[in-house]
Parts: sequence; C-alpha cells; structure tokens
Amino acid sequence: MNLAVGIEEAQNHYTVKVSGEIDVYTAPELKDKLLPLTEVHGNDIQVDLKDITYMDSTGLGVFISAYKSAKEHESSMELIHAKDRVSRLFKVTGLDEIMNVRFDDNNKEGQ
Amino acid sequence: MNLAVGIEEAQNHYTVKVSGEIDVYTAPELKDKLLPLTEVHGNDIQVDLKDITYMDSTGLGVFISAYKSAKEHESSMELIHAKDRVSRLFKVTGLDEIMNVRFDDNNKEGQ
Amino acid sequence: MEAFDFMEMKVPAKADYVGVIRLSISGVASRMGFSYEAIEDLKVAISEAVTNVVSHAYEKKEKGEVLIGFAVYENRLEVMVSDQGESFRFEEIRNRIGPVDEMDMVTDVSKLREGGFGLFLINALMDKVEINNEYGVIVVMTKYLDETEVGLNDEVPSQV
Amino acid sequence: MEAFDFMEMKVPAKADYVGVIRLSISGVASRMGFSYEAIEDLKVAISEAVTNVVSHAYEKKEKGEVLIGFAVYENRLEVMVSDQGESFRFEEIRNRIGPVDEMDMVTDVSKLREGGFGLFLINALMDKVEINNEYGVIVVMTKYLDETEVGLNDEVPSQV
Ligand SMILES: Nc1ncnc2c1ncn2[C@@H]1O[C@H](COP(=O)(O)OP(=O)(O)O)[C@@H](O)[C@H]1O
Ligand SMILES: Nc1ncnc2c1ncn2[C@@H]1O[C@H](COP(=O)(O)OP(=O)(O)O)[C@@H](O)[C@H]1O
Repeated sequence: MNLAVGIEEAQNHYTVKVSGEIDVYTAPELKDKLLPLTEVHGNDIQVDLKDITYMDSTGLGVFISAYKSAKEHESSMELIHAKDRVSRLFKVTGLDEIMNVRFDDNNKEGQ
Repeated sequence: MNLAVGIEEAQNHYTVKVSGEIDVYTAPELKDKLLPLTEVHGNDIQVDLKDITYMDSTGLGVFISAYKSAKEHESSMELIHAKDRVSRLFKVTGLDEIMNVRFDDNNKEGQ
Repeated sequence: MEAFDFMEMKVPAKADYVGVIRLSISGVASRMGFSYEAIEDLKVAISEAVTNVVSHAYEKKEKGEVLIGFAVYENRLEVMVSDQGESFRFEEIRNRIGPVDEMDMVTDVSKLREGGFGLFLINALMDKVEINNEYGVIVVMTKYLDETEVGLNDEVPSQV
Repeated sequence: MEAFDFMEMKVPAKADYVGVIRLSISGVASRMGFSYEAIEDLKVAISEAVTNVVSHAYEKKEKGEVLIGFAVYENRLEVMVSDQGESFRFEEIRNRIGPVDEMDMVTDVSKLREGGFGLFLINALMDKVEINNEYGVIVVMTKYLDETEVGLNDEVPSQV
C-alpha cells in the first residue's frame, strides 16, 4: 500500500524511480518530489514506472501536472517502462497520445 | 487466500507439500487429502510445511487429527520445514512437544 | 429472488483507508474466481469511487464516512460506494467524462485537464455503472465473472 | 476523549469470507505501521475470532453475520468481533483454554484435543482480550503499536 520515490541526479538529468502504489494517499508524496524537478529550466527528467504495482487516476493527475509544468519551464519529462496495468491506464485515457510515454509491452512499442 | 496440496508417492512413503493459506475455508481440503494417507497401515508420511504462507488453529486441528489417525493405524507422520509463523504456532501451543515437528529455524532445531 | 451474499464496509472518508478497501475488494474478487486482470480493474474502479468520496463529498463538512457494499452473485459482483455528502450536477459532469482525445481535442498539452478521469475509468473498467445522486452520491458498479455475459455497454454511465 | 478512527465490516458468517477479513486487517495494520510480526499476529487472532463465529455462533439458525469493528488509535488497534448467535458458557470454556502441556498433561497423543486452540491463540497473540457473551459473543482484542506499552498480561482472557 506504500510508495517509494528514488531520485538519481547527473547534472540536469534526473531519473525518478517510482515503486509501489500510487493512490489518493500516496500521490501527494509523489507530487511533492516530482514537481520541483519540473520547475527548473532545462531539466531532463525520466520517470521510471517499472515498479509501480498499482496506479489510478490520482497517479495520472500527478503525471499530467508534472508534464505541464515541465513544458512551461522548458524542461522535458518522459515516462519510461510503462507496462501492464500502468500502460493500460495511459492508453485507455488517451494520455499516451499526448504525453511522452514509453511502453515496455508489445501493443504500442516506443510511443 | 488459497491452498494447494501436492502428494508425491514412493511405495509407502508419502511427501505431502502444502502451500498457501490454511484457514477455516481451506482446511477441509487439506484434511480430505491428508487423512486418507494416515488411515492405511505402515505408511510413512512427511508433510512439508515450507510454503505455508498463513496458518491458524484450523491447520493445527487438521495436523492433530492426522497425527492421531496415523498413530492409530501404525503409520508415521512427520511435519517438516516448519518455520517463522508456522513454527511459532506449534511452539506457543506446546504441540511441538507432542507431535513430530522439524523446524527450519534456529530456536529449536530438529525437534 | 436471485441469491447473493452481502458484505458491507464503513470507513472514514480519508485517503488512508482507500488502500484497505482495495485489499478487501481484491480478496472478495479473488475468492469469487475473477481473473488477475479483472481483479485489477475492480481495484481501480472501486478506488476511484472511494477517492471521489474522500476528495469531493464532504468539502463543507468536517468529516464523513464512505459506505461500501458488495453483493456477491453466482455470476457477478456488484459494488456500491456511497456517501452522505454533497450531491453533484451529473449533467454537467457528464460532459467532462471521457478519454482525452474525444473530450478535449487537446493539441496543446497546457490545456490538458488534470482531473476528471475517475468516473471515466470506472465506466471503462466495469461492465455496468449506475450513479444516483439525490442524497449524497451512490455509485453502483457491476462486473461479470464471465466476460461473454456482458452486453455492449461502454458508454458514459447512466443516471438512475 | 481520545481520538480514533472507526471502521466496520459486516460479512456473512461463512468460511469464504475469513480470508477477506484477514486482508482488510493486514491493510489497516500496515497503514498504522505495525511490524510484520505484529501484522501476522493480528491476522491469526482476528481469523480465530471470526472462525469461531463461522463454526459455533449460528449452529441452530440457518445463517447469520459477523460484525468486525476496528478502532484505530494513535498507539493501538482495537478489534471487535461480534455475532448475534448462541452465547457460550465462558466459565466452562475457560478451563479448556491453554497450551497443551499446562492443560492436558498429555502423555498420550490419542487423548489430544483437536480444537480449542482458538481462544488460547487470540489471548497469546494480542495484548489485551475481553469477551462478552450476554447477547451473542463479542470479543474485543487490543494490540499496541509499541510493545513496551503493554502491561504484563498473558493470562486467560477476562470476562466483562
Ligand atoms: N462522491 C462525490 N461527491 C461529490 N461530487 C462528486 C463525487 N464523485 C464525483 N464528483 C464530482 O464529479 C467530478 C468528476 O469526478 P471524476 O471523474 O472522478 O474526476 P476528479 O475526481 O478527478 O475530478 C468531480 O470533480 C466532482 O465534482
Ligand atoms: N462466537 C462464538 N459463539 C458461540 N460459541 C463460541 C464462540 N466462540 C467460541 N465459542 C465456544 O468456545 C469454544 C472454544 O473456542 P476455541 O478456543 O476457539 O476452540 P474451537 O473453536 O477449536 O473449539 C468453542 O468450541 C465454542 O464452544
């Protein structure tokens, strides 16, 4: 039921590893850690979704606001290793067409 | 929440592998599979508890009746690889002093 | 009458308990024999409904509760999520429900809405959804064990 | 008054639902920050209490329900398991509760009882246990988050 967010930094490149469950209880923590990275100019952020075991619309909401904030601040944000259930959510909502999401499953490789 | 019971046979030696959860819902299935083996003369039965992820007094009840039935029919039954939570139940109830239970943890090796 | 088992949970309308409800629903669904995929669908749909109660129902009150009812039938699970908080104008909301391409025709990501996917997901993941909002909000969601029993029903939830 | 969250479940008194209740309790306990060991203790204790309802409470009726209440305090969890079935003669039962060595002085395995470990385990695994059986049976079990808060309390449950 818990969430862990790990951030690796190399100059202005960030890899954010999200593991565990993203729901209304844990989403604020994710937002608090992810948003500040997007509020700096010229950051290059990859969010690794591989170890997410549960996610619902509260997670989508966090990624949408981070994505918008990155655009605004001329940073870039990419979601990587979306698979199974997580990829399903991006596809069913059509968000995969708008945001940078890389899938780990076959249906829609490298979107 | 489920239970699986696998039985390996070599002459009159039986290894019964119990995996999953033993509770009031699954105990009848375990009893149905284990008891018949104890009702034959001269059987030698080892019950492998290694992969039990949950057990409560309903499990103890099944093992007690199997143990008694084995004695009655001059068969032998041994419980092996009791560890963690499962071993705790046998110890706290004192059943480890009466039945053949082999533990996989340090507290009471080879009981 | 068709036989069913009924199970009920009442929890504080707090974010803390959504995960607990999710564990309970996955227990009920796995005992019923739902597939892994269907269990995950149920977890998301029920979490969305409970999250809505946590986030929207009791805005004007200090605290409230969420009531979850599970009706376990031979061939389906019906889950009711209800609150005694604010109702909402379903007709207005209805227009905001849908995947992004259909709804927003967003070409510009900055116009993308950040919420509003909850009811859409509930509808996408369950076989039948009914919403009643006369007194508080009641969302009734049905999922069939055997997917072939499901009629063509992929529209926006109907109001009853 | 000491603040707490209250959560309630009502389920059919059937073996099928014991696992669901176990998932719910493990959710509540893990959210509260109980250790792995303590969560496992809680799962066994609550399952024992619910199993008793399933096995003994409604012997003379066709069906019944079990009600589980969780009172989540800052420093402890109180779980109430109750039914509206048969009461039982606690004073008689009391003498049959205990680990085998103390109780039975069994030297001969054939005399070993096959049941009767449920109430004993509840008492061994929880910090405080109260049983009320005026109308149906109510078992109230308490577990503290911090084990140092627990008084010396390892006797047979008291009747209230
Ligand atoms: N239980 C509820 N009580 C009051 N309003 C609700 C409830 N559920 C949904 N709503 C309203 O419906 C809207 C759409 O809900 P939803 O699709 O889940 O998206 P979101 O919750 O992200 O806004 C909410 O913004 C809210 O105004
Ligand atoms: N909820 C209950 N309703 C009626 N009788 C009960 C209830 N709980 C316990 N009892 C009685 O107490 C006895 C001891 O219970 P327990 O220690 O759990 O062992 P067991 O259930 O294996 O007999 C039971 O056999 C039963 O007679």
